[in-house]
Amino acid sequence: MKAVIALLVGVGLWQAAVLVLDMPPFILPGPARTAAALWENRALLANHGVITLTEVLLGLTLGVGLGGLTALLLAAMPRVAAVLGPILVFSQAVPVFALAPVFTLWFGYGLGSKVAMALLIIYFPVTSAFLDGLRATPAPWVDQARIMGASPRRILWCVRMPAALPALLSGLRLAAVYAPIGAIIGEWVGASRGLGYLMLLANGRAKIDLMFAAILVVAAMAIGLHRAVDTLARGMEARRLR
Amino acid sequence: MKAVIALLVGVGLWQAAVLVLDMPPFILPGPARTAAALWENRALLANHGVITLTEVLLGLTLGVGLGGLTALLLAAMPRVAAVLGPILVFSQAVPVFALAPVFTLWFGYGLGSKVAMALLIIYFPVTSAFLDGLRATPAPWVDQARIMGASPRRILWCVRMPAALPALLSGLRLAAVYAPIGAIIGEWVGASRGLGYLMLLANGRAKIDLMFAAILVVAAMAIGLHRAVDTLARGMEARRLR
Amino acid sequence: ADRLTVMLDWFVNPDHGPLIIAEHEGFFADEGLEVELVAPADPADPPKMAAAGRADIAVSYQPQLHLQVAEGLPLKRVGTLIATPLNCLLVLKDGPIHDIADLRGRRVGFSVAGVEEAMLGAMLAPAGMGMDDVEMVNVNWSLSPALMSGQVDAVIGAFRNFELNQMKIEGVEGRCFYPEESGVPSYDELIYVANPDLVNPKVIARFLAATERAVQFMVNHPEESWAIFAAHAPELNDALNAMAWDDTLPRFALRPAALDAGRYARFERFLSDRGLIEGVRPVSDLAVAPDGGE
Amino acid sequence: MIAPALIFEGRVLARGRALVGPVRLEVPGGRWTCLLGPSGIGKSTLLHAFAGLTDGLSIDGTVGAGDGRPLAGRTALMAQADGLLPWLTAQENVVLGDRLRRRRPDAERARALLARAGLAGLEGRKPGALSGGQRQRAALARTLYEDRPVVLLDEPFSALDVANRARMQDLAARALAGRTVLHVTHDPAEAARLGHAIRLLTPQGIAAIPPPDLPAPRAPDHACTLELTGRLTRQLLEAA
Amino acid sequence: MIAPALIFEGRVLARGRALVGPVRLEVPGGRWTCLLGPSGIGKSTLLHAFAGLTDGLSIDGTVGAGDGRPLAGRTALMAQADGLLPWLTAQENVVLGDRLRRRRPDAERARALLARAGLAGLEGRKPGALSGGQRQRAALARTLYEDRPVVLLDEPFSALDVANRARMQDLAARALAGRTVLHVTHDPAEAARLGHAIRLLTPQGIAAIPPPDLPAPRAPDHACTLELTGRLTRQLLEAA
Ligand SMILES: Nc1ncnc2c1ncn2[C@@H]1O[C@H](COP(=O)(O)OP(=O)(O)OP(=O)(O)O)[C@@H](O)[C@H]1O
Ligand SMILES: Nc1ncnc2c1ncn2[C@@H]1O[C@H](COP(=O)(O)OP(=O)(O)OP(=O)(O)O)[C@@H](O)[C@H]1O
Ligand SMILES: [Mg+2]
Ligand SMILES: [Mg+2]
Repeated sequence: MKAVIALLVGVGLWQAAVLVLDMPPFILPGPARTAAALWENRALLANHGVITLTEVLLGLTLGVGLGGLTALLLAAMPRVAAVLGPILVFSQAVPVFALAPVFTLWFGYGLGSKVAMALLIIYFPVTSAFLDGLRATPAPWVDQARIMGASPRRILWCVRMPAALPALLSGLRLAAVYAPIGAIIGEWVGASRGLGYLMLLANGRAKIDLMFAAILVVAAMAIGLHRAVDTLARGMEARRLR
Repeated sequence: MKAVIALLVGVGLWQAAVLVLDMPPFILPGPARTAAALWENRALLANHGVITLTEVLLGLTLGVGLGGLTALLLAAMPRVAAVLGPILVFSQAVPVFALAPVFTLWFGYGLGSKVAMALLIIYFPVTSAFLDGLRATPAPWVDQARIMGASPRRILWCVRMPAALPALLSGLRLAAVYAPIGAIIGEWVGASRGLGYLMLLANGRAKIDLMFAAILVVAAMAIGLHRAVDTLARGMEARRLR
Repeated sequence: ADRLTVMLDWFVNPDHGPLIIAEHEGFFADEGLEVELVAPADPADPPKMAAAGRADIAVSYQPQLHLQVAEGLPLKRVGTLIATPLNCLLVLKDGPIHDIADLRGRRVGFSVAGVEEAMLGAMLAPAGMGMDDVEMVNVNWSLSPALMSGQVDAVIGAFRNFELNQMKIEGVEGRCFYPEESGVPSYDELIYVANPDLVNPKVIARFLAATERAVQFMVNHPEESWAIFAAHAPELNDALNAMAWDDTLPRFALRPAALDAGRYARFERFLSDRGLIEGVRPVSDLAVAPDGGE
Repeated sequence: MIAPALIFEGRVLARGRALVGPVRLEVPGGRWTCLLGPSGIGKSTLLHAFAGLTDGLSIDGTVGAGDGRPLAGRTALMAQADGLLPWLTAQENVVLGDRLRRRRPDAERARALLARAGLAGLEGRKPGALSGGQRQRAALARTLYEDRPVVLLDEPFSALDVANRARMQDLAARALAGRTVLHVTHDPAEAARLGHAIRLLTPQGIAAIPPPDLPAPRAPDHACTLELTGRLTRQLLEAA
Repeated sequence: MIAPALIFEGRVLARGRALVGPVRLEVPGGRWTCLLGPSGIGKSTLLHAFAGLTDGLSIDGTVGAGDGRPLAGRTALMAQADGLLPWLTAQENVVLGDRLRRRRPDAERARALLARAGLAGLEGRKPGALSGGQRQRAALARTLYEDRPVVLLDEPFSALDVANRARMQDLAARALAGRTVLHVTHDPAEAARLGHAIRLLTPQGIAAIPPPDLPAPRAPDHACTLELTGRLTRQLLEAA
């Protein structure tokens, strides 16, 4: 129900933007045109969509896994964190196109470099949010654990990690939204398949309605993933304390 | 001190990557070459850097302001949030280059479209993290406020907002990292000045060392901003409860 | 068979017709080649990949080659794909620009590739103008939209075989000022480049022989070759590509292996005069004609 | 200000399981009622029901004021945990209600209340820099500052030493005279000192224990108080 | 298991301000020592000093075991707030120490302790679904489960009704016999029942109050216990 309203409102805003701002169709096609393109190219979009979805899921899994692991490592070793932190930030500040050749040289033209690119984008919000959560564990819990004779590592594992779960889930929500765009950007690194490829191709070839149709598919992916993660997160948070 | 170690480790990793992976200088120039390019082009980089920095600071301010406001609005109106949430997610899933013409048509080629682009990128992590924090306010505080006769809006303002401050700061850390890349992307959308433009130009002219020098400047900006926000955040968090 | 990785300058489009046809008609196989085509999203990447040995051959642009060689990339032109310029200065047919002189005080959009300022400067010179007389705006991803929506008055860097047709499809007709008719020395738009130390010239010669057969096939059978290309991937079969195909056909190098040394020397000199590169390099540093003789 | 009676009748359920009841609890208006009972019997839950905090709970029965008007806006609650906002100073916590209601806080009154709670000089401290008993007293000051006709106190003196406890009892008794107070406590002596009415909640239901006919607060060492303390203690020991 | 004496001598400072002292507190080894004193005098701070929780504090003096060996690893602390992890069940909270130390938890013993704390059947509940007193008893069970020679108890029975309080006192006294217990309480009767030694912390310093020569736990209604309760109450009233 809410989803339907959201859809209607979204389409309404879009149509309004086209009308009010007087956008020519080669810059921003209206919903009707895009829907038509979506329908006409459904087979094409499905084909490329499946490839992108694979990359998204792979990137998300790896990104969340690696990001979570990194946050744990950095939380376990605050000194290392002080050194690695800026390097992590650096990795996020480097524009993708500069890294693209490095990645291709390294991982080749296959799935590898695309997933690596998606991973790079997902990785940081997860790491950052989770690390913030790990650092904010209420002191009395950590103190009690220390008195009980726990090693810092055990405290991290048994106390700080579960305490930081909401923060991790917060990072996960961001990751779910960034994963598709990560895969799209990954596909710009030497791909000839996937929605990112289709978008650039359509963009360069005056098929703006096809491009927006592809964008719709990607956005649907992002919304779906976000909703799935959100439902999961709410469920976990609800069950966590009762 | 730690910063120096971080710098040394970073440069070491970079040099190692160049050596071990046998990266040719036209794909990944080594630190020495890049440093030389940095020095030779210092005036150029400073000129363009100032422009980018302006955009970054403007985008960051506006993005954090608008993001914070949005989170407050969404927290105040959970029904609206259910409708606007997916639209927000959508806005993040649309690749930049698709929006570029829309933005330039709307905002022109001046500062406007660049700040808008940076804003769009910063906006979401701030909104998402802050909203998560607002939603996670411990129930007893909200209950107590309700018994005291507070309107939902007052509860939001006096209880939930300060309670969510750490979450907002967590989002702010992300925003600080994304702001420079946001401005760079804004410059790709249409600019003839700024580090983003310089990167494109250097890339087009095969001056890879100049490109990496520009990247270094952007990364330094990101690291500086992140550090500033982090210091601010730690200060606020430390002072908050004592 | 010898494996050969060819990195295109951009996603597959009619400019790459000979490669698709050669693959489909088995001309590569006849030469004992197994060719893999790879598409990047950034046209600046393929020459780097070729220089680094990640790709055997890259499709690139002659103007860029001069810059890259000047910057020390171990690259040489080994063949020609499209033997005329494609780049043009594009304006609206019904717009205010009838003559290059009309550009005074106007906005010119470009997508950074590196040489557009030099070209535009050369094109403005006969009209007695310099770069200071126009305002340059980098519009990156949206050359024709920026022009069509009136945000800029002209764009440089548009391809005559694409953007013109694209605008026609959108119902906004455009007009080209051709650089080679306006003071810029003629050049090869698309060339094959390779790292001469890494690729066996004999293999390259066989590769060029296959593409030469493909170009001949296309010239002889334009309709059939378009059908083959359109069937290569479903997303390629559209009106724009069909129109572009016809416009591109006469521009493919009929002798891909042949080298016009003077053309490279002239362009090197041109870029040097325009201050984009320092000094001039002998043509032998820029281009080779692979020896196909056994 | 009319201090209404409070009435609860029925059960409080959490996911189908009864946390309280079925019981019928009447709290006389304008008087101080002490509620005793074994740990876990549902005293806090009853207080929450009166305060309208029924998130996740469902009430099978009626809860409300004797005058039939809603209790919302007439009630102050001092919960079992202090519930001070950790980023506000003691002073700011005390006047929080006014800030929440967009009234101008009466800083003078807040300071005076904190001083009477023995926290003079600590107004500027945040809860994290206060001892457990100091926090409890700050929470009491906040509850008194609210100045409501119905006051719900959940073990408000449990973290205090003998002297402070007696002082806070006196402070609360005086400040809340004429209001409807429902006071949950585990200390029979406290109930014997303060209660105009005393209720004992046990698995068997609610028993009313008549207090001595002395004005409250009674002297802790008065024979009647001691006798009632003993009686309550015995009944509590039997109940558990 | 040797239960060492505890010694604190000096001051505890927070940002230059003294929270405690200068005092000298000796806690005899293997015995139960009750520590009383007005709210905010520094009892919890002393306990924290023995437990090694001095983040943000500095100790100007000495704190440690009488045998000179470090206290770390020999101490259990039941803090003033229950400190249960909200995402673990009561049972899991009780065995938390073993999980943290990578030992196999003794589920049977944990269950038995919870049952003796009156929480049989509630082992699977998370703290959020327990009453205040139930949480306190779970925290007590956790502290007893730790089985340490030095046990620091900070108002461990403050949220309990008379019957449960007596029961928990007995449980703790039996379980901790022969250990060094430092027990902070506000209840003079409790100190009179349980203490082998009683210390009164006041602004004037530490006073030792000799308990009656009866084995602890003493009967609550024994004349000696009552007399000591009265004496402690008076001294506490004077101290404040
Ligand atoms: N972080 C802190 N910064 C400054 N002062 C503090 C801090 N923590 C506690 N105090 C002060 O130290 C003193 C001792 O606190 P402590 O908690 O030890 O008291 P206590 O004797 O346990 O009191 P109670 O019986 O109320 O629990 C108190 O006056 C308190 O205000
Ligand atoms: N969210 C919940 N879900 C299920 N049971 C709950 C929940 N909250 C409380 N209970 C149970 O409800 C009962 C009543 O709890 P309540 O807090 O009202 O007890 P109480 O009388 O105040 O006890 P105490 O004196 O220990 O504070 C307890 O047995 C408790 O275990
Ligand atoms: Mg209770
Ligand atoms: Mg204390």
